[in-house]
Formats: sequence, C-alpha cells, structure tokens
Amino acid sequence: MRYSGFRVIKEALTGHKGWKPVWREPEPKAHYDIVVIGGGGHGLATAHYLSKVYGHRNVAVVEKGWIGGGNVGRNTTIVRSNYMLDGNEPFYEFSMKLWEGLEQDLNYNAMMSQRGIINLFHTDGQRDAYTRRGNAMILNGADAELLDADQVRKEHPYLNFDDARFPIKGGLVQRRAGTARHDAVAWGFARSADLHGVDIIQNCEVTGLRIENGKCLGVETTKGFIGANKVGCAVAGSSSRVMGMAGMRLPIESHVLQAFVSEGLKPVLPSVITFGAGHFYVSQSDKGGLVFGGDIDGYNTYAQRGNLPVVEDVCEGGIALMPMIGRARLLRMWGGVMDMSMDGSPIIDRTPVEGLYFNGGWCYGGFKATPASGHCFAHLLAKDEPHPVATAYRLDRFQTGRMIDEKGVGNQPNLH
Amino acid sequence: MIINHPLLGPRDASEFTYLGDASLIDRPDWQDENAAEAYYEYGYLRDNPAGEHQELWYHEAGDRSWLVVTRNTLTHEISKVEMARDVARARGRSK
Amino acid sequence: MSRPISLTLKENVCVHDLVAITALGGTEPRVDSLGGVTCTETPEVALASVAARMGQEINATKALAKLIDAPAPEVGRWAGTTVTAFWVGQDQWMAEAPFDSHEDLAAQVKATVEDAASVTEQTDAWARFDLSGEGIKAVLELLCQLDLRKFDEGSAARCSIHHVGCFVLCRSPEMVSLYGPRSSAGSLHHAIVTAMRSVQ
Amino acid sequence: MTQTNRLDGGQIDRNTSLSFRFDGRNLTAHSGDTLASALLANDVRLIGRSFKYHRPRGLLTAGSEEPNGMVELRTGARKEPNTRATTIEMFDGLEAYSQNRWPSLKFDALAVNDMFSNFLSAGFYYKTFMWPAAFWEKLYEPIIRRAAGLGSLSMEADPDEYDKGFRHCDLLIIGAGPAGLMAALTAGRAGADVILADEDFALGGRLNSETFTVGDHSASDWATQAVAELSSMPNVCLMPRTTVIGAFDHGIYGAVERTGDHLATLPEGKPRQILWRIYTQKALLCAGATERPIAFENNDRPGIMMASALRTYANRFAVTASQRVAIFTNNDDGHRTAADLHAKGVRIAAVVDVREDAPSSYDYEVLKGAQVTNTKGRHGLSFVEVSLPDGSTRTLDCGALGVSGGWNPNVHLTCHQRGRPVWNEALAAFVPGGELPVGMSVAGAANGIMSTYGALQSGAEGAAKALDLTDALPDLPEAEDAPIAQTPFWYVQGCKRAWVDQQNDVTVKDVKLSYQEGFRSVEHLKRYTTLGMATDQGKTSNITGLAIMAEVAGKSIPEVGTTIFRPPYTPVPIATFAGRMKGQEFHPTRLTPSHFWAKERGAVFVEVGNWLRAQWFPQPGETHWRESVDREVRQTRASVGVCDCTTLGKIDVQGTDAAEFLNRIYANGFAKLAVGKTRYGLMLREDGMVMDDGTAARLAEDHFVVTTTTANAVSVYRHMEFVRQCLCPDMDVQLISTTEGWAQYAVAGPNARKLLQKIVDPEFDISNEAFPFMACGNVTVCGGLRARLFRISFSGELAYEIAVPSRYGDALMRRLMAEGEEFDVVPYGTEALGVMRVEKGHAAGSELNGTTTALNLGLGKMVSKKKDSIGSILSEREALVEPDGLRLVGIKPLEAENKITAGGHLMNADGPVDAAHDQGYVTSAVYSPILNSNIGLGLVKNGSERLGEKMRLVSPLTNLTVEVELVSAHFVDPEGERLRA
Repeated sequence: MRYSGFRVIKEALTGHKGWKPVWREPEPKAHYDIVVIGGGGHGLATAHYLSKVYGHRNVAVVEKGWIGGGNVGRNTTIVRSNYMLDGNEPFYEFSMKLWEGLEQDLNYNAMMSQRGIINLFHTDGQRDAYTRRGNAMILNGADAELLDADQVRKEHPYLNFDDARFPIKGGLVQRRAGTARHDAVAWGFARSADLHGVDIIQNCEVTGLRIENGKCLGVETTKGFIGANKVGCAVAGSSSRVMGMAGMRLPIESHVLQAFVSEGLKPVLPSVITFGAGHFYVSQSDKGGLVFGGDIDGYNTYAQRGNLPVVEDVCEGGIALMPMIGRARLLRMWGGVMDMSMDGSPIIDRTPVEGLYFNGGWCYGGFKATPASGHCFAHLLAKDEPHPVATAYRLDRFQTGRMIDEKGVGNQPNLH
Repeated sequence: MIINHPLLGPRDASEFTYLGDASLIDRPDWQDENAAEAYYEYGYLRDNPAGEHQELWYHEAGDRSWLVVTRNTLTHEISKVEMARDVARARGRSK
Repeated sequence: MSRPISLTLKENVCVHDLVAITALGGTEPRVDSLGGVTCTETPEVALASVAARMGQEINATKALAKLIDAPAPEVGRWAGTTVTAFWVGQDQWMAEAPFDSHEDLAAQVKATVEDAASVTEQTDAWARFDLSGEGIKAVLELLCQLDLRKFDEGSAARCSIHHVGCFVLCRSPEMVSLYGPRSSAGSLHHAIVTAMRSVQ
Repeated sequence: MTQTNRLDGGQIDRNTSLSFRFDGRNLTAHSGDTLASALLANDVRLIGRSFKYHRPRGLLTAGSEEPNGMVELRTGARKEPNTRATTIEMFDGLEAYSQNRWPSLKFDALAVNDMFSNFLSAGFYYKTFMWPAAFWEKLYEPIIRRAAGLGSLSMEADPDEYDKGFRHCDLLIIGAGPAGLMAALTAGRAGADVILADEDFALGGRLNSETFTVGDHSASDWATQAVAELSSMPNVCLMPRTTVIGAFDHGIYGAVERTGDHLATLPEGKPRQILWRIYTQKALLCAGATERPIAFENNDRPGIMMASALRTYANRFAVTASQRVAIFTNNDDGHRTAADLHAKGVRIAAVVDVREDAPSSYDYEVLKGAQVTNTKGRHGLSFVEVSLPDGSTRTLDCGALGVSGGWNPNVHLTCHQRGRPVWNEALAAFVPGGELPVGMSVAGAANGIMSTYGALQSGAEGAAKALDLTDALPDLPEAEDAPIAQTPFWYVQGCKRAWVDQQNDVTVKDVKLSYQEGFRSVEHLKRYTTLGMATDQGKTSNITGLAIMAEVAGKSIPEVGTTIFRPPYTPVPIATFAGRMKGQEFHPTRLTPSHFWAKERGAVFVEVGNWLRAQWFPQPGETHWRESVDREVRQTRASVGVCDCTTLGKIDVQGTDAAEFLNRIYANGFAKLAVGKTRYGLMLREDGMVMDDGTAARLAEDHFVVTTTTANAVSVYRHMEFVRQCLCPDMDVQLISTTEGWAQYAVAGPNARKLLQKIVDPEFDISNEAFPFMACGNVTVCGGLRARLFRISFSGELAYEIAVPSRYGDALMRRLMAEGEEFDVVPYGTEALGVMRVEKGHAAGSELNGTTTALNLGLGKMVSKKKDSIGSILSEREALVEPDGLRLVGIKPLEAENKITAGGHLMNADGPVDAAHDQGYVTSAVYSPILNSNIGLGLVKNGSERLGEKMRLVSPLTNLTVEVELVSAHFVDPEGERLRA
C-alpha cells in the first residue's frame, strides 16, 4: 500500500479501516538464500537494499526481540558526514546521499531534517584539526564551513560567550547534516523490505550458527534451524556474543552510551551542536525535546543503563555551553550498548568462515551510517566483494596496521 | 558503581579510570618467534564476555593502585577485587 | 673558586633572599570565616613523600616510625608528633612537618630512611586549607564523597573535590586539613568557600 | 477575588494570606496550598492545552504524576516551563502563566487541530509530507515544530545556584506515607542511620489526604506526631521536598532536594536545588500507589479528575473543584471520595459505579452498573451523560467528575536496573517483581498492600528485615484494613474519542490503530502512538494503554508485557545535575607560580588543558599579537628570553631498577645514561604510535626526573604506573608526580648563561665545559635556595631550564627579569615557543596526534630493536613501515609572505585536487621572524625523499591555495651549534 497525503485523507474519511500492518508476521521457512541476523536499523536496511537494489527476495531477517529495538531505537538521531580519514569520509558521505533521498526511496517519512551540525572548537589546535577535517570533507565531495567566533555567535547567540571557562573560538559546520526520526527509519526499511518479499521474523533469537567444514549452513534459533547460503551478522552491541558462536574473538568491546531527552519545549535550537571542551552534544526533536548525550560510561557492559557520574558530566558540559537550558528538565535517560572497536571505526567484511559475513563495530556512529551500512553489507552479501566506499572496513586491518583512528587514541575502545 | 578496594574498602567508581580486559597483564614475550601475531592478539582481540569479566581499574583519585576487578557485565555485580600487582605476580610476571 | 655541580640536596637551611608567595598568590595566608566555619590557608608546612624500596618495606616502616616518633600510620590514617605522616598508598606515606624548622624535610627524611625508601620533596606540590568549626560536616558533605560517619580523628583519605584530587585529614572532630594540588588552589578555595556560604 | 471553592478544615494556614498571579489575574491563597489547590479554590479549572489537539486541559491529579496542569512558573531568566501546578508550593508573589496556547488560553488558534483530529491519527506524519521532497524542510517541519513543544525557555542563562552533595546511611526510606513513616520509626528507634525522603513538602503521604483515624488520632495528626518523634532522633535525617530520582548500581541513589523552589527569592549563595548522591546498603521503597483513570468519551475536559485527587484537595487543602461533583468508579475507593466531599458539604450529583453490586449510600445517589458515556462543557465540565443498565441514559449536572479505576503501585524505582514488574491478578495491577536493585525492598501500597494497617505493618517489617533487627516490632496503631479486590475496568466500550494519554492526546482508537498496523509490542505501541512519552512518563496512562492492546490482541496483559521505567522518577532541571560546575567553574583552573606576575605584565593567557599559560606579553604600542610574538622570538634568539614551562609534567622516578624501567617505557635506551646527564626520550603506546616525548635527567644512579608534555602528564603517569604494577611488578622503582612542586623556567638565547650566572650561586660552575649541553644537576640560587638546572633546549638556542620550589617561582621570575635587564631579557609565551620549535623542527602536539609513528616523525632510528620496550613490536606492522608512508618535512611557501594553513592538504604540483590525490597535510604553521617567511611542518607521503619538490597546499575550507616547497624541518641552525655554544 502506498502512503501519501491523499491516502491519509481517504482513510480518515473511511474510519482508518484500510490501514494494513506495516510488515507481515511470517513463520520462518526452512531455507533462505540469505539470512540477516539482527532486526535493528542496519539489518533491516541490509534487507531493504538486498531486495530492492540487489534483487535478492529470498531473504530473512531474524530478530530476537522486536524490530528497531537495537540502537536505532535508542540514539540521539544525528546524521552527518563530517569525518576526516580516507577510510571513513567517502562511506559516510555515501550514507548522507542515501539519507537525502530516503523518504522517496522508502515511501515513508523518516523526517530527515537537514538542520546542520556545528562542532565547536576552543583552541588553536582544535581549529587546525577541524581545518584538516573540513578540507578532507570538501576534497571528498561533502560540504563544510569554518565559522569564527562572531559567526558562531550570530547563529547561536544563546551559547556561553561571556562567562566561558573554555571560550568558543569557532566551529566546523556541515549544513547538510541533521537529524532523522530514528524509529521511523527502522520501520521504513522494514516496510520496504517486507513489500519486496523479505521475511521479517521477530521474537526469534539466534542460539547458534551451524558450521560444517568451515562453512556456515544457517542459524539455530528459538524457532528452529533456518538454513541459508549466506548468513550476515548485523547485531552491533552483541557482536562478540553472536560471532563467538563461530569461535571468533573480535577487536570489539561492548560499552554503554547514555542518552537523554528533556521535556518538550518550543523551538530553541536551530541545529545540532557539539561542545568541543566537554562531553556534550544536543539537538531538538520535532516534538520539542532536547535530545542530548555525551561520553560512554567507559566500562565493558551489556546492560542498557548507565550511572550518575556520566549523567552529571554531560549536564555539566551542557550548562557550561548553554546556560539557558538550566531550567529545562531532563525527562528520561537511557542506555544503548555499543560495539566499541579498537580504532573507533566499523567493520564490514567476510569472516574466516565461508558464508558468514560480519557488520559491526559501529561505536556510537551507527545511526548515521544506517543506509550506507545496509547498502554496503548488501553489496558484500550479494557480490562477495566490498562496496567501493567500504573497502577499508576490513577485519584484518589491525594485523596489517591499517587502523582508521579518527581520534588518534589507539587500541583502547573506551577512548574512541 | 562502588569498587571494594582491597586496602581502602568501598570507593566510588568515579575515582577510578578504566582500562579494559585484565588480559592486558599478559604481555607477550618480545623475543618470541610469533611475537607479531601474539602482540596483535594481545593488543586487539577481546573475549568481551556477557557475564563475568576480569578488568583493570586504576585508582586515579585515590592511592594510584591498579586493581583487577571481577565484574559481571550483565548485572554489574562485582565478585572480586585484587591488587593488579599481586595478580601479575601470580601470573608469573616479574621484571 | 668554583666546585662541580653537587648531586645531593644542599643540607643547610636556606639563606637566600627570595620572597615566597602562598598558593593563592598572597604574601599572607588567606582566612575566610562564614557561619561558624573557618577556612585557613596553611602554607607553613613542609612535605616529603616516602615510598618503600622493593623488599625494604619493613625497614622503611621502622624508619618512618622513628621519624614521626609513632608507629607508621595504617591504611587511611595519619600519625606522629612534630613530624607527622599520612598513608597515601601501599608502602607509601607523606611526611608533614613545620616549614620553618623543616624546609629541607626531604633531606632530613632521606637521612633517616637511607636506602630503605625513595624520598621526594612534595612541599610545594600541595596547597593546604584547614577547615574548622562545628559546621564542617555540612560543608564536607557538599565537597566530597567520604562517609563522614567513619571519618574520625586520625583518618586520612584521598578524594575528589569539584574534580580536584585532594587529601583530607581529620585532625579533630572540628578540624580537617585539605590538601589540593597547588596549581588548583584557587579553584579548590572557591569550592570550599562556596560550600561554606551554601550551608551557613 | 474570593476563594469560592474553599471548604472548612484542611491543613492550610488560613492566617497567612498569599497573593499570586495566573495569566495576569490577581488571586489569593494560603500557605500550605499548592498552585493547583489555590487555582481550584479560586474556581480556575482551565489551566492549559494538550500537546497535539490543543484541547482545553485542567487538573487531573493532585501529585507529581500530573499530565495536564502544567504552567510556566516565574518570569524573566527564572521562567520555568512545563511546571506541574500540583507540585508547586505556594509562596507570596508567585507568578504563573498557561502555555502551549496562542493567542490566549481561552481562544487558542491551534485548537483547530482538534477539528481535524481524524486526519491526525497516530503516526499519520510517517505517511505524508513526502511530496514534494523539498517541502518537508521548508514548510511542513517548521509548522510541526512551532505547533509542538509545550512551554518555552527564557533563552537567558539560569541565574540560580545549584549544589551537589553526598550522604551515607544504613537505610534509605523512599516515601513518607504510612509505610515509610512506620519504617523510619522502626529503624530509627533501633538506632540505625536513616534517611527518610519524600517529594512532598508535607510528610505523611496519603495520611494527609484521608479522614480515617490511625490509633486515636486523625491520620494526619498521627503523621505529624511520627514526624515529630523522627526529627528528635539524631540518627534520622528527614528530607522533605526530596525526590529520589533513580536507583543506580551498588546502592547509590540520586535524590533531588528542592531547597529553594518554595521561596519567592533565594538568599545570597543558597542553592535552588541540591543533587544528593545517597550511598546505602539498604533501601526501602514506600512510594505508594497512583490511582488510574477510566477512559470514556471526552474524558479530558477540565473538571474531570482522579477521585483520590478530589479527596486530597478537599481533605488536605480544603478545596473542591466544584460545588457539584459526580463520581465514576469501578471500586469502593471512589465512594470514599463521595462520602468525604458530602461530609464537607459538597453536593454529590451521583456516584456512577460500573458494578451491579456496588454499595449503596443514604447520603447520595449511587447508579449501579452504570457508565459515563459522554461529557459536555467547552472550557470545563458542565454535565455528564450516563447510560444505565436498563439501556436508558441520565444526564448529571456537575462541574467536576471524580474518576477511579483502581490503583497502580508505584514500582518505578524497582525497574531502574533489571527489575520487571509482575502482574498481580487479585489487584489487577503490576507489582514489584523480578530482580530488584540489590539491597532494595518494597513496602506498603508500592508493594500492592493497599490498606493503611497493611502499609504500617509492612513498613515496620520491611525496615526490620532490611536491618536484620532482632528485637520485637513496635506496636502498630489501629487503622483501616479494608480488603482490596479490583475488577479492572479500563474504558467504556463504543466511545469514539476517549483519552488514554491526556498530555500527548493518545486515544483508545490510536492504540487500536497501532495494533491494526502491526505495532503490537509494547515498545512499538509507545513509539508509534507516543503513549507514555509525555512529561508524566505515562504514570496515569501506560497500564491502561497496555490493557487495551492486550484486549485487541486477545492476550493477557502480562503476555503483552510492560514498558520499563527509567530514571528520573520525575523530571529534573538540567542545571541540578551540573551543580556548581558551570561558567568559569566548569573545570578547575590551574595556575603556575608566576601567573600573578605574568598578569601584572599584561600577558594574554591561553587554556592548555586546565592550565592557563601566558600566550604572549604585549608591549605598549603593539596592536597585533604578531608584533608581540615576533619581538619575543627575535629578542630571545638575539639575546635571551625566559619562558614559564612549569606546566610540563614532571615525574620523579627512583629505585635500583629505575634505569631499566625507563628502558621499558621509552623506545630509546636509558641504561647507559650517565649521572648528571639528560636525554630526550620517545615514548610509544603499545600499538606502536608515539604517545609522548620528553626528557629524563639522571640525578643519581637510582634517581631520574622525567618530563612529559603538558597535555599528557596525567596519562603518561597512569601508563607508567600500569607498566610498573601490571607488567613489571618486581622492579624496584617508585614513581611520584612533582609537576606542582617545582616552578620551572626555560632561559634561552645566546646570553642565557650570562644571565643564569647572576642567579646561580657562584660555587656552581655552569660554564660550557663544566656544564655542557644536556647536563643536569642540583644547584642553589640567590644565596642558597635549592634548585635544579637542566641544560636542554626546545628553542634550539643555548638554553637551560631552571626549577625552584613553587612558592619561590614568582620571586625567581622577577629576579630573572631584573638581573636580565642588562641583556634586554624578554619573557616569551607559548606562541613564541611554538614559533621557535617549528623553526627548529621539533615535533610537538600537532605532530604527536596519536596516529604518527616514530618513523613518520623522522625518529625511526630512536626505536631500539635491542631491548624490550613498549610499542616496539606493533610499530613494525606492514602498513606502518611502508616506504611511501607519511614523513615529517618542512614546508615553505614559494612567496615568503604567502600564508600557509595548518590543516591544509598537500597536492602534487599539477594533477587533480581531490581526496584520491592527497599527498599529506600541514600539521603546524607559523611566521618566522628570523627567516622573514611563513613556514610550517607537515606529514607528506614519502616526504623525506621529496625535499625540494614543489607542491600545492590547498585549503578549500578557507579558500586558500599556495605553492610551497618541501624542505628540511630544521629551518634554523640544523647543525645545532647554537645549543652547544
């Protein structure tokens, strides 16, 4: 069923009786060409591109809970392609372009809002690093602008310019960046994949990988064995657990990232803002809530909850940067479990096990990557070779020394 | 969280700095013929268990001791806290 | 007539003509009183860290006891008379003494412990504020995470105050000493006085 | 205007009359009122507008669960949007305004949404606004954003102060109702350290809202006496106005105490709120229960309220919402409200009870087996329509309708970790279950024990159990102990628009549509309809929504599941979490010993980490920073300059294995360093990247002083402790930071020695022969002050670093300036320092960016292969030793005056300019007054083999393209003759 304004009006006049379920609830078949583990954003996007772009319709997505319940269901909704390194920028810019056409591609309004993002800097060293980054963005075909303090003040007069411990010296802006309605992204991909024949199987937990003579034959699940020619794993947050079923150890640790939302407020923030002298970034949702976050808690965990010190750290940053939000109330806090990789960059690659493919290590950059991640993983699954923009995301890069380390903090995941 | 320091008793985790898996104590022999492979695994591969995890915490705002904390990554329950130096010796490290 | 560079600390007391300033930048210590609590900047103290050498822990403990004329303090405690010491880490202590009589405390301590311990001058690494009065508990409650129910006379603990790593020593039920890094003295002092104002 | 709805009795102080304003109207109240009770007393029912349809809204509850009665409190910079009228303690001069309406509360333009509500069904926006694509940003979204949101911020900095504190106890009791008070009495009398926290300003919970007796006292008097006894106990800490917002790991609870919100103005220096971190082994949750509504047609009009709320307003605040009240209930509790109101002289239109076997009353009519089918009244309820069992309908005139659908235990804090509530069939409600936070137990209504006696009893038992008290429990007073059985009744069948979530305008139909479209898991329901996402977090709506979903799914409620509750229990101002860490106090400020001197000299300071360092020292007449910096560089290179380098990390390394230890942490060797000598040290991370660099001075066989960069002082020290304790546990080496203990100054330039000879006491020979380049040692200065002297150079000049105890740093700097006058000595700041190190080709922060190896920096030879040092193995990985990898080079524009930009990228002299053809980037760029040219350092592919090559430096971000030449990084004195002079 196509969605449109006319359809909404028609249904309204006929008691909304015509609305069908957005996805079917099929029972798993005995065998698929491709089984994607994980009904989060990346898994559903993979299914969408596999079926729509690469013509694979005999595909299943198996999800242990409800779809969209992964990090796509709990993030700060930021979409941007402001990366510095060659391994990353082309991929995220590719993702940005997919975002820009997503509503039309999915016939679903994910409310992609290109409100822009500004990364503030407070020292000359930061300015130089952002200059290098902004140049890399432009040289890769993305957009970037460098603002000085006065220009920042013009656009964001409510920031702390008069009593700042670390004065704002300027900012790197990407106008095309913004936010999207995170749940809608998952639902939109699911709906499209479903329409193209993909079976989305919820409440179906993968309990094992059936591997014989180095080849993956399918997945053992709580709904029985499901055979597959190829199995793709897209379960960021739980990657080590699932790939552990194949006996693999990953260059990944699981960490919790907390996020926060305030009570609804009339519009105050024109764009996404990232503090450069503390752990704080913020945007305002269409419903009016300030959606903000900061640093990860910093210890290995699989629990979707954090602790007070980080809450305080984030709010200290927020008040230092924009003291006008002091009387806005924090309404809800939650935690999402991240695949923190050893260089802060993701992995989309084959594995030593034939027929088993891996997509993970997204750290806290997974949401913005959703379309490109799905597209590139679909490409890898369909063609057995990496998509041109994802060639650097190899599993063996740490062995060869080809790390993609934007922050330059090395092999300590909780610093990325 | 609260870490029960072997010497100081219960201390707020915010006084500590986290490093990672306690396997970082087991630094390979630099002269081993497979040193390159060994160091790659030591430096980059992690068990990352969903359950009991031995990990290194540094009492930065305290007595500057490194601790090996055994903590469940699902419940955050801490079952054991040891001085990393003792653990390192027990694992055969010396000079 | 010149002689080669000496590699040991000069042992006589100083006769130089340089004027010292306090951590807060004054020539006189700063004193603030609010609602029954007094905060006094206390620069007239010399400090030296004592860390036992490997295998010399017992000798170091003995030597320290001799120095402070009391058993070496246990974990989380301080002890001593003229020269006092508090526990800062495993087999590691900080010796305290009056500045005027002990400006070269490190040298004096080293002479006592000899090769049993490494000694490092810490006198000017720390700014000290003494907090006294009935209301100090209410002030400390806003500053540090210590369980004040257990923080009795003789206690010495390290803790973080407004992101500044400090030592807190309980001298008596109505007096504590706070040691913070000298460079952050201004921020620490501001935190203390703000808390005093908040509870007065 | 008089308080027309004020009744007799209550717990307000009628002797104090307070005046306040709502939407500009002057009204009066008494102390003990909330804004909500005061508005009702003044017959104000219309208070706000709903989120989506802008429907008129009044009060629904009398507590913090309030979804509707929200206002903008106070004015100016203290404006506080979305504040629940039910939680605002009245004070004289209070000002409040209604929100989310335009132009006025009575006539709200966007109320038009309500007419089109049928088109604005759940999730409609996901299905439209897609064409034409560009319109979303330009048209649709701005409209939605303006309509959305509730209250507005002042856009001014919050002027109030906030504190954070720590408290410890044996037992934290959350909630001071009957269970909490009894628990506190039990624990307190037993001598335990108890904290009793309650969000209300009056302790007692429901006891303050009820008319029945406890022991020989009225419920509220008993509460008052209990509180009096507790406040007399030194081991009990009573915390009214304190909301426990979250249960965190290992017995740490967050609590927000509102110390100033009930005051018209805060006393100087006093906090508005305090965030307490409460540490306790045991906690007893006595948070009570929340009454749940019944959904029916137009159940959202002002005047339609929870029955228990009407009772609270009448009994505690002596207020009725209207002189004529009806009740709609499915349980006996609704009848209590009718009885209490009747007793206070309020006219009861009727009690509508869905039960055929409902109890009768002599005082008012009870319509048994009846249901409310519709309501009327534009800005407030005027009458309700009731359908009777026989099919006939009745109309009841009333200005208020009390609704009671039974009670839901407040299980929220039990869910903050892993706990999942369990369904209790008898109560038809969720009760705490599963894994509670360690050390937490639950008592009273929060645990599903709904009678007052049961609450008192479980409170006493809960406290005793938590503390393992052996002695007998205190005698419990007599109190009502009515058994409770609820037959759930969620909504009236056949209604068209019945509200489940009143703030977000989620109706029964929306929930059903959600199911129809496949959004059937609770999480999908929540996210698709926004049910329970409003500022009340669904305290009065989640369970009802769940029940409707269960019904349409043909499942039981527990099968459908429950949404878990997350902190905070009620919303908390962001500033409260920040406390005092704001403005200039956001981070501590670190000052060097000569900071005050530098300030006198008019230095311009720059933040380096938490340090403030002098960036340059402007002289009269200098209008541009470049003039100052150029002068400082020229004068230093021409004669002598002094720079404060106290901020460099200093670590004292002692012990018989000290040298071996340095061998391990540095890539280059230290074993053979002679006593009295200093050596440059290169430190790698285990992954082979350069971590930091500095010098190590050997003061004795077993004593080194190591320096680190300012930025890495803390992480390097941590790393060294890691190596010492975890990798080399048997090495005899002791570490301690001495960064703060010594004021250290670089004295650089041809006349450096001459100047120092006037400072260092004459018995110390610092001639080039006696004290050559890289020498170090202890000296005395100015007549006997102990000092350390290092002959090291960052500037490339003849240079020393001299250190004295910090308290003398200010004096030494002044002395150096005075003694240096004859040499025209100049103090120089970090800018000049940076210029000189680039001229000299020293790598620093911008080159040591965490992704560069020793090889990249041209220091490859320093990495010894003959010893075991951190990082040596992984630095050999194939990609890290590729011949065409990045190498550090000097960069010079072909035209000296052409500016070059750090962060610019380097491209071949010709060929395309894009990422694919990137050759490297500029790490540092300065103007060299010595070379009279802009110069820079950069990392270029195979750079060391390309010296002399012309390239293009491009920075499209700053619209810059410059022709440059790759040169040696050592612009000045490449042979190093000056520093050995």
